[in-house]
Amino acid sequence: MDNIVLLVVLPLLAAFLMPVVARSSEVVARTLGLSVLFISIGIILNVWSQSGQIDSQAVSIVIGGFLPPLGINFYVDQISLFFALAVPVMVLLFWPWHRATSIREYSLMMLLTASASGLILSGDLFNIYVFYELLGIASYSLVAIQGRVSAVAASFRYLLMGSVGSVMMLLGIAIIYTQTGTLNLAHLSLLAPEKLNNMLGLASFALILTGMGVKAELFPVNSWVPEVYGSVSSNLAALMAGLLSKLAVIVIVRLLILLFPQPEALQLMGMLGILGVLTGELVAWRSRDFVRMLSFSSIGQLGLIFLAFSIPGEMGMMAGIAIALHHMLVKPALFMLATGWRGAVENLSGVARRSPFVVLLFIVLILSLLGIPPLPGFWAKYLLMVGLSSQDGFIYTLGMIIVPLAMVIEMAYLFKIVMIMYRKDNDEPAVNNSNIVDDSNIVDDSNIKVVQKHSKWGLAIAASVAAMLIAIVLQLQPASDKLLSLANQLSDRNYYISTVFPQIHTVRMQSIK
Amino acid sequence: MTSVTELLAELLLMPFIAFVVGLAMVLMYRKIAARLQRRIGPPLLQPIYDIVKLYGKETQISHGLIHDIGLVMAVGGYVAAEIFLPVPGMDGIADKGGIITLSYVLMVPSLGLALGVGQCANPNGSIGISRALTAMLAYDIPFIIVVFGVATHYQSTSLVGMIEYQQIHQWGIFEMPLLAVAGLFALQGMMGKQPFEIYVAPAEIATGPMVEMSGKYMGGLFVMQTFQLYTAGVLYTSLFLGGGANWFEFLVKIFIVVAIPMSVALVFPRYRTEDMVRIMWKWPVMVALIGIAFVL
Amino acid sequence: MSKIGNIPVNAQNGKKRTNPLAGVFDELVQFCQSRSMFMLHYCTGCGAIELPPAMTSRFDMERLGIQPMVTPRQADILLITGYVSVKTLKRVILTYEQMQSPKYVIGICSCTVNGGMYWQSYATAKVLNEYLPVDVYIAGCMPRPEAVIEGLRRLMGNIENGKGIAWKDYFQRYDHYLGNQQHLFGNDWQTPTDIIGEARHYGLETEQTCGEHSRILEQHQQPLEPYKMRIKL
Amino acid sequence: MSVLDDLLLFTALASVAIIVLRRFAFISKFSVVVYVLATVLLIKMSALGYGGEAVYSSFTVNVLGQVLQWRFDALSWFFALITLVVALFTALFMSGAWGDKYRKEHSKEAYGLLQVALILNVLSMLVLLASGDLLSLFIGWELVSWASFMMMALNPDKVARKAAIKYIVYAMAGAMAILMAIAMTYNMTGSLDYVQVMQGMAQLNNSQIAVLVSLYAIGFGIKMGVIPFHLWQATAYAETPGAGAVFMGAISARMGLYALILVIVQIIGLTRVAAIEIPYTFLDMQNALAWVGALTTIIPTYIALKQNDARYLLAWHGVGQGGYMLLGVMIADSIGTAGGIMHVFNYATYQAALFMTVTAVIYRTGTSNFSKLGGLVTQMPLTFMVMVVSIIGLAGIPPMNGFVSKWLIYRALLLDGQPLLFVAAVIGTLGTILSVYKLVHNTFLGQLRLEHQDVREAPLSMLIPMLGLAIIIFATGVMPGVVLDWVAAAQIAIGIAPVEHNLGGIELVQGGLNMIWVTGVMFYGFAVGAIIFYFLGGKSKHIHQYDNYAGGHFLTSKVRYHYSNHFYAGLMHLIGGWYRNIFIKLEYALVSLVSFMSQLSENFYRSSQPAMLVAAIVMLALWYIMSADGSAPVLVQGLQGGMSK
Repeated sequence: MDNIVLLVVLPLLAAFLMPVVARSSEVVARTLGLSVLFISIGIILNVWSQSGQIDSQAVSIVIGGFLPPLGINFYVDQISLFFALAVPVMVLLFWPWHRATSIREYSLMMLLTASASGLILSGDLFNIYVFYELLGIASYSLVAIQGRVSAVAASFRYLLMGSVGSVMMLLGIAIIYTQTGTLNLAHLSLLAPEKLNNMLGLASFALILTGMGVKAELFPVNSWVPEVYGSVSSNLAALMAGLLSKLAVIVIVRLLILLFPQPEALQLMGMLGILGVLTGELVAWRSRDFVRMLSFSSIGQLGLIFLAFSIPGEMGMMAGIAIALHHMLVKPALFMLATGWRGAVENLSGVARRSPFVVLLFIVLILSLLGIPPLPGFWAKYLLMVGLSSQDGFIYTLGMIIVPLAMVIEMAYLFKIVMIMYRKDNDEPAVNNSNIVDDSNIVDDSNIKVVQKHSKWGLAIAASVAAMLIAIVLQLQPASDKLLSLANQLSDRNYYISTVFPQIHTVRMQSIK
Repeated sequence: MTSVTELLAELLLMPFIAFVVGLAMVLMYRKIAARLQRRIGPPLLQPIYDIVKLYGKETQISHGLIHDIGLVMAVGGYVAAEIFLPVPGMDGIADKGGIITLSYVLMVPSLGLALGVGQCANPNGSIGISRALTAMLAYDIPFIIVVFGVATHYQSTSLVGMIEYQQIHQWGIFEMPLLAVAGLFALQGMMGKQPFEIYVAPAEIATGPMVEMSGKYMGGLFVMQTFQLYTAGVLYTSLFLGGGANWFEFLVKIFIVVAIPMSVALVFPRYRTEDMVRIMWKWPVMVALIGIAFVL
Repeated sequence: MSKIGNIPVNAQNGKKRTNPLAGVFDELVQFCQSRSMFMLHYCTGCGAIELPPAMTSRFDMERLGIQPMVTPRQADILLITGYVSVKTLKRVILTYEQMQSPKYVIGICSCTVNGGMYWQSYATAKVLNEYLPVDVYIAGCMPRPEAVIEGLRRLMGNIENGKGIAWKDYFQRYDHYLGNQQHLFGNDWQTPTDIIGEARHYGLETEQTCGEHSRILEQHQQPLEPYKMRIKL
Repeated sequence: MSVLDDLLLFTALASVAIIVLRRFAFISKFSVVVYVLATVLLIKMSALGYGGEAVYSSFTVNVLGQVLQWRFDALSWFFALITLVVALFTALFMSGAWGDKYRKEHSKEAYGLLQVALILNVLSMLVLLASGDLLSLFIGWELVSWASFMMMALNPDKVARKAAIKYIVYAMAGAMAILMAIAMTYNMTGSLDYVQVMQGMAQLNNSQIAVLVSLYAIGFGIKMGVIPFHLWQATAYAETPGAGAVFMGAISARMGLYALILVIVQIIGLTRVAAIEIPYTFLDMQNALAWVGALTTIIPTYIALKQNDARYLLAWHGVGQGGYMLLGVMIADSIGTAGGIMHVFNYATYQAALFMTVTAVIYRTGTSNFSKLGGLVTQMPLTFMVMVVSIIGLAGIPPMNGFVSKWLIYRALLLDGQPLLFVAAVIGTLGTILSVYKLVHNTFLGQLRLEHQDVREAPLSMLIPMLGLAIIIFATGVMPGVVLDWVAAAQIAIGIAPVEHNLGGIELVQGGLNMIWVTGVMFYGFAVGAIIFYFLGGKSKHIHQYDNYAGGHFLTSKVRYHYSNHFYAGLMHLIGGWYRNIFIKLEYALVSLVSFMSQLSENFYRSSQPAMLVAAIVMLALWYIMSADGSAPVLVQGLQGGMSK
């Protein structure tokens, strides 16, 4: 169980060792990263298989022998374990194999892995901040390292925004610390109802929300998204849109549950979520560039996730997790398909005849993304709608109206693409690429090559995602049970506290008796 | 349930009576026209002469099977409609239909004629039909409002029931004067007489639907006209004038009913199609709606 | 009002009739035909001006069962009211051919009898019954309404007596009329009507129906077989 | 395994088989066999049509605390019967010559996809009809929408593509309205099972019911194409490839009516709906829905009148006829509902037949444009006959079946004392008569064009289903009791008193209808007419179309002596100005609004100082939060307080 720590340590080590090792042997350095990833996966699978109970019971791992709240701990429950597994798996899936990648990129990927794992596992606010910063550094650099002018520009924008974000987050953490004098999440959670249940607490939440929100593509701090996704390789975009944004969301939600009991916090998040859905989908509707469209759609979907998590109670939690997991599956797959379809959507004319299977795959994926029953995306959206309608507040009513509208808009633009793909009359690229790509000053389209072939690897990923979606449909009942238990565990504050401080739990129980 | 003989009598007699009465009405129309124009007018049997002559033609053209069938439908549809119209002593079958059914049965001859004229492949005919259908659209709206009001008032859609009610109580025209006025207006359009006969417009579209009709085809149309006048008279009489307790009363009523629009017709010029629609949708509809407001 | 002798018509009054009604009530039908005449007045010239008074309240033709009709299909009488130019004659012939038998032609005014004051015109057909079987001529320049009505009464009498059979002549001696028409209009003359076909259909064909002129016609004739309603899968 | 299981499983397996085998030549015969067998399976449940107990599927799914279940009651059975019969006729229609030509013109794959789309449509409709709770209803609903979309998208033309996209956007909007409503229903009643929801509805107050009814009505109404959501339907159905249009036009949009009857009539109950007053009007909600129905009969019908393409004309009528059904159902008494439900059957038969005739005309002439047709009656007499029978049905003239259902609706409106609705319905019928005459005249009557002189009758494989439908139209017109049996059973299923009927029609004290008598008298009349015509007059001669009155003009093929352009010119002089495309403008305004909002959002994402913007927003938010408490320096105090600890 304690091996879990290695999930963070090993990649971190690898990240720093790789450039050094590469000086003597490039081959070793290159394999180092991969082997670390495999080891990580092995560790988690091992943990999973060893203790069948981890499946249902959370564990707090104390690091360095100091017990919380003084020491730092890793908190491992179902959802964090799942994400801890998802990190190496997805990094592996989207590993930049296919190019003569520099060792620096590998190194940065390892840094990304380490910080991502740390972020999801940390049971300590300060560690969260540290890993968050690390994650930021890794991702800025990864974006910048893509070599394109546009990527550098996008990276700068990302950096700017990320930095402001981390400052705000730090400010938020500082407020919390001044109020409570601790940074351990469980401890904070104990103190929160009396210490943070005020305006100041709300302010700190707002700060942390906007800070973390940069990664989570939260509404006002997400304008880096289209530029970054549009200029980096699809692999990296898939990784960032699929995994990193969800990590940030889960962390925010965890903090929200544990630290901020006030309903205003939920409403704030919900409102930003609604704005995210609305603006994301609206802009995607206008986009004429495939990847940009996907990026904005991603913003919209993240908005949905925030909105879902802002619904108090189990239903909202279930909806949030469901949408997040679903998006985590579908969006990377879509980005994989985008490798072959970069550039203006008009250029996709007649694609369906050249590669019917890929287009079919695309349709299945977007149908699920839109929430067409019986595909899994529908159940997520159904939970969201039921959750929204079960609440009374203005935000939720607004959400009830905005979410369906956004879905309609999303459907309109996604199926516009499908129709273009099935167009018969015009197999030639309709217009020169440079005329169609949005005339944004940031996207430097001269460097975007219209790759007309998908990588087999990307297709395999997309196909397996589609297969998974269908498998979930066939296994709806177990899947929904699993979702329920995940949601229960994530939303239960007392469970978190009692896992980290078993003694308090018993004390409480006794006092109740 | 009516006995078989009664049934047969109705089936055979009612169209025949309608035809004979209709012939007299045609004659009346022509006589009224002549008198108003200070002429003597046709001899007494002129309508019969015309029809016999038309059926007696040695040659006649057909533009195809539908041309023929259209005429069969036009005459046959009216024959059927006459059977659904109650007359004194013969209302067994009429009870099976009712006013809604009758209104729609009355569309069958129009449809048949329209099909027949269509096959004539003459644009004048097609224009005529397009105008006639437009005219139908124009006068049917006030007419149907009137029908609604009357049916609501009598709580029945059966013409037989309506007549019984009126004979027990009071004539509809006294209970629903506004509806009666509107109905008379619609009747004018329904008869296709003067202010509303743009669809035949002889000098402009060469009598429209009749342009290619010769011999027995034209004869069929003449027969149809007799039925048309008769139907209009009986329908209005049944709705507003209490039908007829006996044949004399009945005939007097229907002749008076038909004579009014005829007299009006001959002092008017002709409305254009859109003007006809406009006037039909304005005045009679308004009057009828006010009438309905009283009934409800 | 001058008396006009009979116009030579060579029709044989075959008893064979297509109409079962006429077969049974021959007299009745003839009587009705005489009492109900729908006229198509082809207003070619000045004579037309005499028709309105004849129809309206002063003389009231409707007393005699005569009323105007609009299309040749409906009409029984073709009134040619005045001189007939070559161009007009083509239309007159087409109109006549489109009328349904029994049909009658009345030439009103001197112009239809012999060209009248247009005798010297190069563009006028002089004698109408060279081209159409005329039943009655009403001479005069112009004949008054009384004369017109008198002419119509003469026609009524003819019909009632079974003598109004000039229309058969057109079918029975079509070649003769066609020859005159071709002489005037040229050999490419053709109407969209199929007189020979009609003559055959109604059993009015004689050896004079077809001849050298109809052979000329056949050489350039557009096919006139009607479209058969057919079920050809 | 119940029969319903068999039916659904069979259809699902058949779908798979057709998907796999779609490129083979025998697929057309195969699909016919499939629909025959499916119909047989359905007929095994025919007890439902005569008041039998609902048939439940043994297959259920537990998900998210819901039990999804499937069942057939009399209403579903009635709709399923129509669906399968129409599908069978469609499959027959496309199995022969039409299919061969389609294969040749497009590809084997395209034809195979058409078959696939058909079976998927049928399957999804059966799933929808079989739904046993609101969630399975929604699943079925979406499946139907997407199956329809697939069918529409098979036409590669630009217009069709646009129409398909428009359709799916509308459909998605409708689906989302339904999803909202279902979510709210769940939260209000605590269940999605029909029976429990029905019980739960009793506890709700009027405003809750009002919200639910409007959402459901919008959702289902979009599918039916009721005003103001009618813009998508006609183009989409008209542009669907031939045989597909037959099926879609006949039944697809009626799924909306099924769901509407199920949810609003059966579950919510019209008495509840009628209890809701709409403020500032004299209407209650039921009346408002009836008015929507009435307007839907009028407006699309008169749009149809202006169409210059047979397919579009029919498709617009399809929208309009939907209005009658809604109107009938919303009258809420037994006669009106019977009329509304029965009209679904009648409509499906004649609409399918009409689309078949138009497809047959396109098959032979290559066009359905009125300006390029005319006079085809001599060439395609049987097709013409079918069209005449069907348009008599569509116009609602006896003795065809369309008359009976319309009669019921009129009768109910009369009994209910609804003069304006009655007039509206009649205006719709009159407009229908006008435009069906335009249809039959401009296609089959008038002058035959030179290029169509060698056109032949539609091939037998297309004629058989057409004639079959024509026979059904006539037979159910003469003996409406056959259908009324099923309708009455469906009425019992939705909790409405069944209509009193016999084989010939309706028994009513205040004037009933007996179609056997009506038809008998009509045919007697025709016989008299025929005797008069054939035995009293002489022989007639059939003449060429150029031998025609033209004021002395000599007609030849060079002169087009035909009237089809601007057909109702006189009427259009008056009402032409009323076609102001208000709904199109409304739709455009909506799109413009979205576009404008989208531009605003894009500007936000493009703003070149994102960080500053972020900072500004956060500061504003903080300021708001601070000042909301009433004491600005709360942050300072808080910080001091924190330090002091």
